[in-house]
Amino acid sequence: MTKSKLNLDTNKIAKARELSKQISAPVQEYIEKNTTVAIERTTLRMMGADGVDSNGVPIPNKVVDQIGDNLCYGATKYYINALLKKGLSPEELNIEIGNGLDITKLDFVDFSFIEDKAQELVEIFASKVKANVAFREEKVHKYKEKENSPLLYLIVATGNIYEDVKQAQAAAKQGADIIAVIRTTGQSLLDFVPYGPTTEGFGGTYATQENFKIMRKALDETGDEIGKYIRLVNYCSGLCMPEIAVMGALERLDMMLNDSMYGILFRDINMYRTFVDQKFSRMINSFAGIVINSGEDNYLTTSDAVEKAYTVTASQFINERFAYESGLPAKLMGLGHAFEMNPDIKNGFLLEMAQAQMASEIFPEAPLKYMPPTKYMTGDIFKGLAMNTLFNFIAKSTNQGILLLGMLTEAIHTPFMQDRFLGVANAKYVLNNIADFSDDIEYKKDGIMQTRAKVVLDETIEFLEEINKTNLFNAIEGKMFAEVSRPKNGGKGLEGVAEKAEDYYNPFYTYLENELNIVKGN
Amino acid sequence: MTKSKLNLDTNKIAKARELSKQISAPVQEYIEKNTTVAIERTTLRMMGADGVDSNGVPIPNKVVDQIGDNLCYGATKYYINALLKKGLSPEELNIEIGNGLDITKLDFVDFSFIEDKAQELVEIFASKVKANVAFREEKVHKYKEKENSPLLYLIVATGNIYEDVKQAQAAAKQGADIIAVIRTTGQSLLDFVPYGPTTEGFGGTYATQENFKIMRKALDETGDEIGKYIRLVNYCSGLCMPEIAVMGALERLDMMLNDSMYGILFRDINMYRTFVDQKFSRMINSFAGIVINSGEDNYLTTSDAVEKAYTVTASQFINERFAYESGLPAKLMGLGHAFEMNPDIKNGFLLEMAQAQMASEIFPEAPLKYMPPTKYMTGDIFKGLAMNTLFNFIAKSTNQGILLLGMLTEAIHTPFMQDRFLGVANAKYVLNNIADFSDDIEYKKDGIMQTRAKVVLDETIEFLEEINKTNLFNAIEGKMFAEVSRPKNGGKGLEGVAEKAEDYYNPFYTYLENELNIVKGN
Amino acid sequence: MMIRPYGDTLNDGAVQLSFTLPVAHCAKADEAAIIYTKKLGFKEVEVVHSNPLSDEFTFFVVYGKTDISIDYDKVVVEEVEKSLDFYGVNNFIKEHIERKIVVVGACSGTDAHTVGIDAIMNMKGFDQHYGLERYPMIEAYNLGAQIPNEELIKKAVELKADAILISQIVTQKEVHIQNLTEFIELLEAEGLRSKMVVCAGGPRIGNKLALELGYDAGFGRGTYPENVASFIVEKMHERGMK
Amino acid sequence: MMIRPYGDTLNDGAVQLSFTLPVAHCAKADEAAIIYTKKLGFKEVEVVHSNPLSDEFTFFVVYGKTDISIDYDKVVVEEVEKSLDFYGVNNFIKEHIERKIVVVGACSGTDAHTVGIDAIMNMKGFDQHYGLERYPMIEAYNLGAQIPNEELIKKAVELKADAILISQIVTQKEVHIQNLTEFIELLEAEGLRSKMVVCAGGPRIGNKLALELGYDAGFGRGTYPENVASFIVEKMHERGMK
Ligand code: B12
Ligand code: B12
Ligand SMILES: Cc1ncc(COP(=O)(O)O)c(C=O)c1O
Ligand SMILES: Cc1ncc(COP(=O)(O)O)c(C=O)c1O
Repeated sequence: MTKSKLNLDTNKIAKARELSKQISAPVQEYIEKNTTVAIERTTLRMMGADGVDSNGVPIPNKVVDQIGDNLCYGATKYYINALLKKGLSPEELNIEIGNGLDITKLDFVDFSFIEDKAQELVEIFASKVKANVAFREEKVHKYKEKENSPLLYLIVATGNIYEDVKQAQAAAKQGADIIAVIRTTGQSLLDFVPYGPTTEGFGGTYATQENFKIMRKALDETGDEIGKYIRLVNYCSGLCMPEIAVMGALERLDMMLNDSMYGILFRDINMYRTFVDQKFSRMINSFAGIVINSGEDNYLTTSDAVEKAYTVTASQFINERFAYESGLPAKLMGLGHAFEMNPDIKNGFLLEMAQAQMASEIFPEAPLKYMPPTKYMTGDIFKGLAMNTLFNFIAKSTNQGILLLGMLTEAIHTPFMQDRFLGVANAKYVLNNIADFSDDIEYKKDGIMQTRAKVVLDETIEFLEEINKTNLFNAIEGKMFAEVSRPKNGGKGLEGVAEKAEDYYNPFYTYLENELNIVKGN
Repeated sequence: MTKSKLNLDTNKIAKARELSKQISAPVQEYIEKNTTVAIERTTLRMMGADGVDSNGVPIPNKVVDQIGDNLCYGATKYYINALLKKGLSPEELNIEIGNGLDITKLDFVDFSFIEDKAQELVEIFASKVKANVAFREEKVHKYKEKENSPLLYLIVATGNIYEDVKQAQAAAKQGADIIAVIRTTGQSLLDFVPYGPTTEGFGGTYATQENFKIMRKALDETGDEIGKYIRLVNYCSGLCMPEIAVMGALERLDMMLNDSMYGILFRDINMYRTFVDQKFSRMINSFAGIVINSGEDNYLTTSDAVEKAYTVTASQFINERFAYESGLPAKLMGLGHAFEMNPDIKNGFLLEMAQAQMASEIFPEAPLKYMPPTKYMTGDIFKGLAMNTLFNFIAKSTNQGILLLGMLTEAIHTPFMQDRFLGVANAKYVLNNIADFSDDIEYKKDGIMQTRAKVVLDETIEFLEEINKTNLFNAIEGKMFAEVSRPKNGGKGLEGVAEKAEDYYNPFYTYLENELNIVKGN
Repeated sequence: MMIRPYGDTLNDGAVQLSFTLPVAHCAKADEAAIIYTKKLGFKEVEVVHSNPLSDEFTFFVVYGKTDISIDYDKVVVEEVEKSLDFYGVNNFIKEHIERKIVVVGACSGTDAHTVGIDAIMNMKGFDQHYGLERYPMIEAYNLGAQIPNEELIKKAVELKADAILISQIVTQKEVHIQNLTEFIELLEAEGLRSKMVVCAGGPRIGNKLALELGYDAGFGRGTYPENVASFIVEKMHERGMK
Repeated sequence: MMIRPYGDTLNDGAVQLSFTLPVAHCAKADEAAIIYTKKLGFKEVEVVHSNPLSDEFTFFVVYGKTDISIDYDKVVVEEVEKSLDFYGVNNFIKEHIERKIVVVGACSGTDAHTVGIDAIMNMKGFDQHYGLERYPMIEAYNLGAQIPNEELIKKAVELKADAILISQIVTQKEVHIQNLTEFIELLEAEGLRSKMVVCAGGPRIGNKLALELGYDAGFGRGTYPENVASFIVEKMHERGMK
């Protein structure tokens, strides 16, 4: 980071952080007391539960269904008990379960055997993930100098994983550093993760472990060919946050869309469910060295970007806090924001620049994820290209970390191959042409940009204070975010939450808490 | 002008101005001693000589041909003598000349009659031009607030004046402030001005007085319709500099391409001829309140814009000096420069911005004419649009006066109507979106931009010193400009220069010298 | 009047195209792009730019001219008339229908884009044009997004809707056509089609398409609430719905 | 192999177009743009953007899909082979022609664009590729721009040229075709055609066009000096010019 351009009051920043901490406290308390079907399915996957039965129901879902009301004890002991009792490997056990075995019907072995086996499975899991982390670190280090700064992020979204591969490899060759496979419409509302390679989807491709594997392999190949480590992104939002996170950890994804409140606000998922799920998902991401991407840009697709800029900043603080509580270091926090102001605003560029610079000064270590114009994009692809050009300008000159490339056809269709190319070409031109612009200028004292940042920060603090006063649950219900009200007991997935029993058992959760030095009840 | 961003040494700027003055001195000396066929034809036109004979030869050319070697006495007295002797109006006399009358064959009336008549004709001419100036001032004042800043300048170039009108009116409605009718290929090499409305040309439309009139009328109409004064531009470069200038003065053009050395360097017109002609053309432009546009951009179409940036700045100083010598005030000096660096240069944007800002700080009152990228434009219209976007960005943030809009199809064809529209739309978006950016930033002390400007200014001074040492004529011959050598007695049009006789008579020239307070032999 | 594209001269037929071909970038690929564009009916074709997108794909920017023209006088546009404004609509209802009308709207199927239907229905409206909720003579129910067709029909019946508004934004792989068709079929199956004015809308929805699919009208980009409101009330009046 | 454009699925035939129609901006104009694009052979046509350019002209951005395809295997490209480099050319001349060859170049007619011909001929060359003047086995004369055809031929005869290079940059209203044709006719009239290798070049000049006009080859955008040099020397050798 270069020295401050905005001259923000550091006490105010500290104040906002303190407020976020207070805001998250009651939520953390709730989280610690509860588990969910998703968390248990995740734990099952960590042990090796996988595959589907003849009706296509995933094994982890079957097991959780079998466990039913006993979920409060955690799924681990049931699965391990079955492994021991049956003397099977996880792969073998999965087949049995698929064929109808109800593992809750088995007698329990002595708990110490379960603990020993758990120990062994935790280690197997941990070593796989650690190997992935090590592999990534080596490649990133090796190919470092070819990376763009910010990293260029492109999406593919054909619905067909094999078409996605073609598009992704082409995108990588064109200069992308990061490929995100957009998920099909509505997957976040599924309370299971589909299985195997998939070739149909609307507006995106199913997130499945097999699809992850296929794309990972393809990008590794292309990466080695062009001498670059190509990062792979998917989404662990929705009803399967931790489950998809663990699939990503196992298949060496590098980034995950993962916001602490996105599902609540934008997918109408129950807030309790989301809060509990998001923590475990972030613990997994943290352990796997996966950069999370938060979804502040979504606020601006429905709210005005000038008026409601403070909701973005406030959400960044809240996301940061929840991330810390999950043991996630700042360097893995791809906090989001977006260039979404009406292009007709006089001095809109200055307001956008102030906002982007503010994020960069408040979260200096976070690889900020900067989203391109979408809402004000129209069928006028030429205007759109100009907007993308200024967006790239701001991204570079405010030191963003992750640059989602704007598509000139944003208002028309999911990207064509050529659209993506034009996006990369534009970014590369701008990034290189203005490389050191940021270092070469200063912002005028109390000018438009400094004033704007100050105002937004003040509004943010005011907003956080209000939230803190009513508490976060009430604030969400009270329509304080994104202009929607989400009733506490409304939305999808509340039935999947279970209060933990006294002797709830989840050695994976505990292992991660220890590894990540998460202090409970703070 | 806001305060200096570049922190340029004002002594150096003064030094460069002093050098330019020294450089121009011997040239002025030459200019004062000579007249040209173009100057005499211009004077004839001021008196009313116009029209063509049955072979299409313009009357002013016929008269000058008749005068032949006696040109050193000036054409005025011959034409006025004929008016008096024949008792005809100019219109009637033109017809006679067209029909074969040789006015040099007439006996001379008493010179005092000629002087009286000259007095009368000068006043008729002056009052027409003054009426034009007053008209323009009133309209500009009335419609001021709708103008863009910088003024948006668009070209039309169909070759057919009637098509040009359509395109120009559309362009004005789209938001252009200025319309330039590009001249047909090669007109600068004609030693006469074609007559009447024209419908054929390559890469542009003939500059004729009738075409001026047609376009002026059309733009006035559209202007009144949309509540804006639309400025009209044409070219008085080439072998007819002053002649076209006077046509522009009479038809109320508002700007003229008019460089002191362009014809020499880029059209291989003889240097003596050009220097003599340019002075009178600029006197006329000055009197008519016409903003001149100099052609520094042309250097960069053949030389590298980074390496030879100083030639642009040097030429600006020289053009300024020659303009002052012609009585032209700074506010009419549309000194030129261009955004022509290779788009692949790292930090190219900073170098361009430094150059543009430098021009703006050195010539604070001049309405600088900023030319868009042309040389590095390719068939990749999307890349081209991005380059134009950054170009517009610099134009606004360095306070340029006249913005020639970039065309995304620059490398392909002369503009389509839609290309022009896209150019305006892009400029309007950028100008509004970054409106006060310039005021909101400062340049880092001794940063890339400040250093670059300093270096270019130093190189400029060095270059001017060299020119001054060898003198301008030798410098041009010696290939010091634009990487071409132009021999002193080479190029077109030298035969049209005549040394003035002791009793050379040109009351129009004298009138303008007085009106413009031009001090001779300084 | 026969018309064709205009570059800088009337009827020059100049058009800009860009596309990708599934071939490697080379001189042969450029030639293929020229031949291809000629096959589309262009002449004086110029590949002004081409570059590889990968080893198997090349992108082209092409300019060409064409003699193909159409008769503008024969173009028929089934444009929805934009007759009444906010006040006009309310007065029209008072005068001709003599009761409040009920309008139910949703973004249906798996489509989660609420902004469009909100622009039409919400109180605050869109671009300084009030939404239907603000119309005193309209009872407007905005069901939001991702509403299955069955549910939408159920709700409409429950609320005694006079008109149903359906928004469809995602059109990839023609998903909107499927969904809009299914809706109309369901409605007809239940014998409700003739009892309600049914409109579709979205940035890729045209009136023509909507009519083809069996809707009363379709509304594309840039629609204002009063556009659809006028249509509904006039249609109701025309049909004698009271 | 049959090919057609690719958007995001093989053979989807997706193409972007933009053009202006000489009609006022209105719904009918949009419809006309759709009909027009369909007449060009597109389906699923969408006018994604339109706006007025004046009271009489409207600009459209259109996306469409087409079934039209071409057979890539049948595409023949008369590409000039780019065989030799700077050293190769000089050695080839030494070995096969055994004397220095003379090349005269100009940007002819009223065309004043020197940069292209300079890039090919001048010492310093272009993009780190030496120009012909630097070739030890080539005597290169660059006559500059705006050279009338007669003068060019006269000079070529005077200098005993083995090859003539003509650059044409301005192509508006096909002025380059006129000029290039006139040159070849003059050359033939003087009985010189067969005695010289004659090449044309410029950003809008293709090999195909040049061959049609009676030239030995044409060179487009991105040509390097060695490309034309190799062509000349191989052609001379082929013709047995010594
Ligand atoms: C905002 C937005 C989102 C937001 C939506 C938030 C919300 N609450 O609505 C979020 C981020 C959630 C989102 C998600 C997705 N989106 Co989205 N999104 C957009 C975006 C940027 C703007 C849409 C918008 O708000 N427009 C403004 C409104 C006012 O315009 P409008 O909808 O056209 O409505 C007007 C008219 O059409 C008309 N109208 C509309 N409906 C109706 C109905 C009636 C009856 C009438 C009379 C009129 C009418 O009146 C309105 C006012 O004039 C567009 C791109 C763009 N710039 O258009 C992409 C876009 C629509 N999204 C797209 C996609 C693919 C998705 C996803 C599927 C991506 C993914 N895989 O995750 C998801 C999933 C959503 C789902 N399940 O449907 C694609 C659709 C491609 C296509 N043609 O199929 C687009 C075009 C982006 C792209 N290029 O890929 N998106
Ligand atoms: C620089 C330039 C000028 C300069 C020229 C300076 C000079 N000394 O050459 C100036 C400012 C003087 C100028 C003037 C005009 N120009 Co001009 N100019 C350009 C510009 C910006 C770049 C051309 C260039 O230098 N390219 C770089 C060189 C290296 O590329 P190249 O010429 O293509 O050459 C390469 C190949 O084509 C090939 N090649 C070329 N010739 C030959 C010959 C042989 C034998 C071989 C083997 C190869 C070969 O090899 C070269 C290296 O790879 C273009 C726009 C653009 N970006 O292309 C417009 C452009 C060419 N100009 C144009 C016009 C219309 C004009 C004017 C007529 C405008 C006017 N009315 O005033 C005038 C008049 C000129 C005249 N009488 O011809 C139009 C032409 C439109 C058309 N297709 O007809 C263009 C496209 C701009 C536009 N969109 O309007 N121009
Ligand atoms: C954090 C986050 N998660 C998920 C998504 C989209 O995924 P889905 O449609 O599956 O909810 C987004 C999209 O913008 C997002 O920002
Ligand atoms: C000063 C000046 N005059 C004239 C021209 C062009 O006109 P012509 O081709 O008639 O010389 C230019 C073009 O760039 C110019 O800069």
